[in-house]
Amino acid sequence: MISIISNRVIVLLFTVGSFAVLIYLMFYVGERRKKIFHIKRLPPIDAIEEAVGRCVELGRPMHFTPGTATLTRMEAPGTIAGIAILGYVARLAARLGVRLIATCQMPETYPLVRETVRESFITEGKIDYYNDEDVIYMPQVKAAAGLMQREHVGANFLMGGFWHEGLVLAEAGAIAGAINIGGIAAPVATIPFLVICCDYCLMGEELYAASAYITKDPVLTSTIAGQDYIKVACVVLILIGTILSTMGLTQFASLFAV
Amino acid sequence: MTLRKIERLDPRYLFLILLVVASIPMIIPLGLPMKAGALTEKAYLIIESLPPESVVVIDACMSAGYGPELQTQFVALLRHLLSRPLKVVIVSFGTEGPMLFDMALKGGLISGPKVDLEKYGKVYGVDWVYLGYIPGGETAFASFARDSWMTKVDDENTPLDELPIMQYCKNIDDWSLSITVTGGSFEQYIAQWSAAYGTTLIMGVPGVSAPRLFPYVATGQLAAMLVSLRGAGEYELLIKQPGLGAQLMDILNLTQLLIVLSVIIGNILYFAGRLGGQK
Amino acid sequence: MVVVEQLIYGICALSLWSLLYRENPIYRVAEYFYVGFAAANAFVLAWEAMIRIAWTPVTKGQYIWILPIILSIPFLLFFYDKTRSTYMIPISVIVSLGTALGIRGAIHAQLIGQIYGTMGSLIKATGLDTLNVILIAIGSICSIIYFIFTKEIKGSAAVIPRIGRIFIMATFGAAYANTGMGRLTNMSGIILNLWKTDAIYIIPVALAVIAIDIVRQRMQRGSE
Amino acid sequence: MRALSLRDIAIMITFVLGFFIIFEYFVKWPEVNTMASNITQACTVIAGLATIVGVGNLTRIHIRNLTRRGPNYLHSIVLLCAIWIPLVIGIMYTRKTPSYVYLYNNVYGPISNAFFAVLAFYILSGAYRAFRARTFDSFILMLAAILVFLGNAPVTGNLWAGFDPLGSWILNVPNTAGYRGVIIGTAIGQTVLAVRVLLGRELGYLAQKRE
Repeated sequence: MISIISNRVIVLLFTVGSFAVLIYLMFYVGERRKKIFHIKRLPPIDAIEEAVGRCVELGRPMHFTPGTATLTRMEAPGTIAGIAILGYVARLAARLGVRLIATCQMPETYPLVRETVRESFITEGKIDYYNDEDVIYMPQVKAAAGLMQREHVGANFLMGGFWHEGLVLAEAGAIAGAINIGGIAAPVATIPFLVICCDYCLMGEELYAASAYITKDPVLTSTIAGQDYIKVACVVLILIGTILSTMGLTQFASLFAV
Repeated sequence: MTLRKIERLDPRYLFLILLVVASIPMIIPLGLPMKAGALTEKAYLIIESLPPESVVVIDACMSAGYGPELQTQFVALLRHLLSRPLKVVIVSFGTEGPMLFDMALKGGLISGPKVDLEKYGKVYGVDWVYLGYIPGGETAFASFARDSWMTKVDDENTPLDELPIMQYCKNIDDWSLSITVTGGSFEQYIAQWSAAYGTTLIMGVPGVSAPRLFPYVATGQLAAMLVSLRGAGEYELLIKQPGLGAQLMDILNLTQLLIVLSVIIGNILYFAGRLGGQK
Repeated sequence: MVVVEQLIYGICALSLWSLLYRENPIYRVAEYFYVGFAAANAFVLAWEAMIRIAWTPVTKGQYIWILPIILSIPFLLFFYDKTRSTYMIPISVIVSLGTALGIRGAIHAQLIGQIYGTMGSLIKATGLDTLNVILIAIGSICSIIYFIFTKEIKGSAAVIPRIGRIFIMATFGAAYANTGMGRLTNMSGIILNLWKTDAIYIIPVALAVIAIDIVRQRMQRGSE
Repeated sequence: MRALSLRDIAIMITFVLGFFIIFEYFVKWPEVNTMASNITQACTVIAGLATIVGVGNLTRIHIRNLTRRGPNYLHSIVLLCAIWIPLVIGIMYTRKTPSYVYLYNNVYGPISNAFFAVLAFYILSGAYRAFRARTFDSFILMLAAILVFLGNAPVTGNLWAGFDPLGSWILNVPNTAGYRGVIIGTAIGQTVLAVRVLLGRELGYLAQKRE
C-alpha cells in the first residue's frame, strides 16, 4: 500500500517550501534578472590576497587543503565550498607566480582538486607553470604537518570540513611561520580550534557564502539571499511556537515533534 | 625584556612540561576521587531497565586514533550488555571497527584487560552475533535500519538464516535499543535511526564531539551519552568492573589543570607586556 | 623476557612524536608508513565490501549487481588523459546520493528537530529552569540571526547578532575544552603504555638521539 | 542537438538520482523503498572503489620520485611497500590473516594513536601562544573554555564543589543555544548548496565551469 509516512509530513512541507523559494530565486531572480545581492564583508576572504602577496615577497610556497569530508557525508557541502575557494586561490597563485601545494585526503575528491587547480592555471594562461606533483593525495592529510615544515610554507589555507586534523594543520602552519586562513562549516566541534589558531577564520555558514562573495555571481548570491529568507522563517516559527507553548497551546509545537 | 621572551617561549619547552606533568601519576599513583555524571548514569539505567530477550544493536565504530577514549567505552558497554539477558547484535560501520572489536575481545594496549566471553556464558549466534564491516556511512545506516539482513552473512561468512539470534532482528522495528561508539557521523546516526524511526539511541563519543551533541540530548533525540575517557571511567565504576578508564583519569586531571594554567599565564604575560609597552 | 610488540609500540609512538622536536627522517618513515598503510587499508576494506555486497550476488545470478562495478571502472581510466573525464559518472552518482541523504538528515534531524527543541514552553518547574530556557531561546534566535549575510543589520537592532556571536563564542569555548579533554586522553593512553610496558626501554634511546642532534646543531652553529 | 557530453549525463544522473532519494524518504512504498535501499548499497561500493584513484596516484608519484632519485626517495620505498604489501595480503588472504592484523595492531594503531596525541601538545602550545582575550568575544570563549575544563577535571571538586555544576551549566545552556543557532544555520546552508548541486548549478564537484 502506497502512503506518505505520517510523521514526516512536516519535513516534506519544509523541504518542498525551501526548494520552491530557492528555485524561484535561483532561476528567476538570479539567472533571468541577474540581480546581485550584496553580501556582508568576509574579512578572511579579503585576507587571501594579502597572504598570497606575502608569499610572493618571501618567495615561499602556499599550502591548501579542502578538508577531509567525503562527498557521501553530511559535511560534503563544506568540501564543495572549499574546492570553489581553491579555484580562486589557484588563479591568484597562477597570476602572481607562487607555488601552490594542494593536499587532499579523500580519494573521490582528489580528481576534483587536481582538475580545479589545472583549470585555474589554464584560465590564467599559465598551464606550463602547473606542476602535477604539487597536487598530492594524502590518505591522512594531517601528515601535511611535516610537509609544511619541510617546504617552509608562507601561507596555509584550510577550507572545508575538518576533524582533529584541523588543529594539527593550523598549529603546524603557525609553527612553520605561515599565515593561517581557515574556513569550516561542519563539524562544529573543530571550529573553535581554527578560530583560535588561525589568523583569519570563516565560521559555520560563512564558508558557504564565501564562493558567492568571491564570484559575485547572481545565481550564487541569490541562493544566499534565499538562505536568509528561510532563516528568518525559522526564527518566526520558533517565536510563534515558543509563545504558544508558553501559553499552554502546545498543538503548534507538537506539529514539529517528529 | 624577559616578559616578552617568556611569552615568545619556544613551544618545545611546553611540550616537555606536558610530558613531565603527564608522567607524574605513573610514578606516584594519586587515585583522585570520581563521581558518575548524569549522562553516564542515564545510559546505565536504560540498559539495566531493558526486559530480557530485548534486541540491542551496538555499532563498534571506533578508530585507532582515538586510542583509549572510545575503546574503553566500548569495552565497558560490551561487558554490561553481555552480563544482561539481552540479544546483542554487534556491527561496524567504521573501517577500523572490526580490528578494534577483535582487540576488545583479546585485550590490548589501548583496550585494557580482555572481555573473556566464557565469564558471561553467552553462546555465539544465540545471545550475540558480529556482522562485521558495512561501508558507506549514512547510506549504510539507512539500509541497515531498513533491512538488518543486508550483509547476508556474519563476519565469519555464516549465512544469517543459520543464526537463531537474527530471527529476532529483521529491521529497526525489532531493535529495543541502538548504541554506537563512534568518532564521527553523529548527526547521520541521529537522522537515520533516532529521528527517522524514533529508536532509543545511546552514543559513546570522544570529548571533541560532546558539546555539539548536547542540543540533541536536550530534545531527546539522543537518549544518553558517554563522553570521552571520563564516561568510560564512570561506567566502569557503575558496573563495578574497573578497567583502563579509571587508571588514566589521574593523568587527565593533572594535564587539564596544566592547560588552564597555561591559558591564564599566557594572558597575564600578554597583558603585562602590553601595559609595559604603553607605559 | 622483553615483549617485542611493546618495543615496536614505543618505537612507533616516539618516532611520530619526534615531530614535536623537529621534522626529521625518523618521523618521515613513520609518516610515510602511516600514509601508505591507511591507503592500503581503505582499499582492502572497499574491495571486501565490493566482493560481499556486489560480486557474490552476481555469482548467484542477480546480474543487476554488476552495475556498481561497471560504474567504478572510470576510476581505473582516470590516469589516461583521453578517458579521464569518464570519472564524472561515478562521481555524480556518489555526490547526488550523498547530497540527497544529507538533505534528508539535515532538514529532519537538524532543522525540524532543533526548531522543535527550541519551541518548548518558557515556564518550567523551578525558577532556575525557567531562566535557563529563556536564555536558550534568546541565544538560539540571536545566533541564527548572526548568520544572516545579505542584510547588514545596523542601528539598535545590531545588538541581536552581537548577542548571537557571544553565545556562539561560549559554544566554541565549551567545544575547545571538551576536545582538549579528548586529546589529553589519547596522550595519557600512550604515556601509560610508554611507562608501564617494555616500551620504556625506547625512551632513553630517543632522548640520546635528540641530545646528539642538539649538540651537532650547536657545533654547526658554532663553526659558522 | 548538441551531442550529450559526459557533463550533461552527470548532471542528469545527479538530478534524477538525487530527487528520487529525497522523494523516497517520505513515502512508504515497498518496491521503491527496497530499490532505494539497493541503490544506496551500490553507492557504498562505488564510493569505496574510489580509493583506486588515490592508491594509483600515490604509487605513480612515488615510483617517479624513486626513478628520478627525487627528494626523500628512500622514504618513497617505505611508502610503496606500506601500500602494496598490506594491500596484496589483504586482498589475497583477507584482513584477518595474522600478518595483516599484526601490522595493524602493532604499527598502524600506535602511529595513528600518536598522531591524535600530538594534538594534546598543540592544544597546550595553542593555549599558551594564541588563546588571548584580545576582544570581549575571545574573553567569553576563554572563560567558557576554562570553566568547562575545570568542570571536566573531577579533582577540582575538592577545591570547590561548584566547578562541576558550573561546567555542565555552560554545556547545557549557552552551548546548547549557540549550537542550535549554528546547527540550524548550517542545515539551511547545506540545503541551499544541495539544491544548487542537484539542479546542476554548482559544478565544483565535477571541476567544471557553468556556462
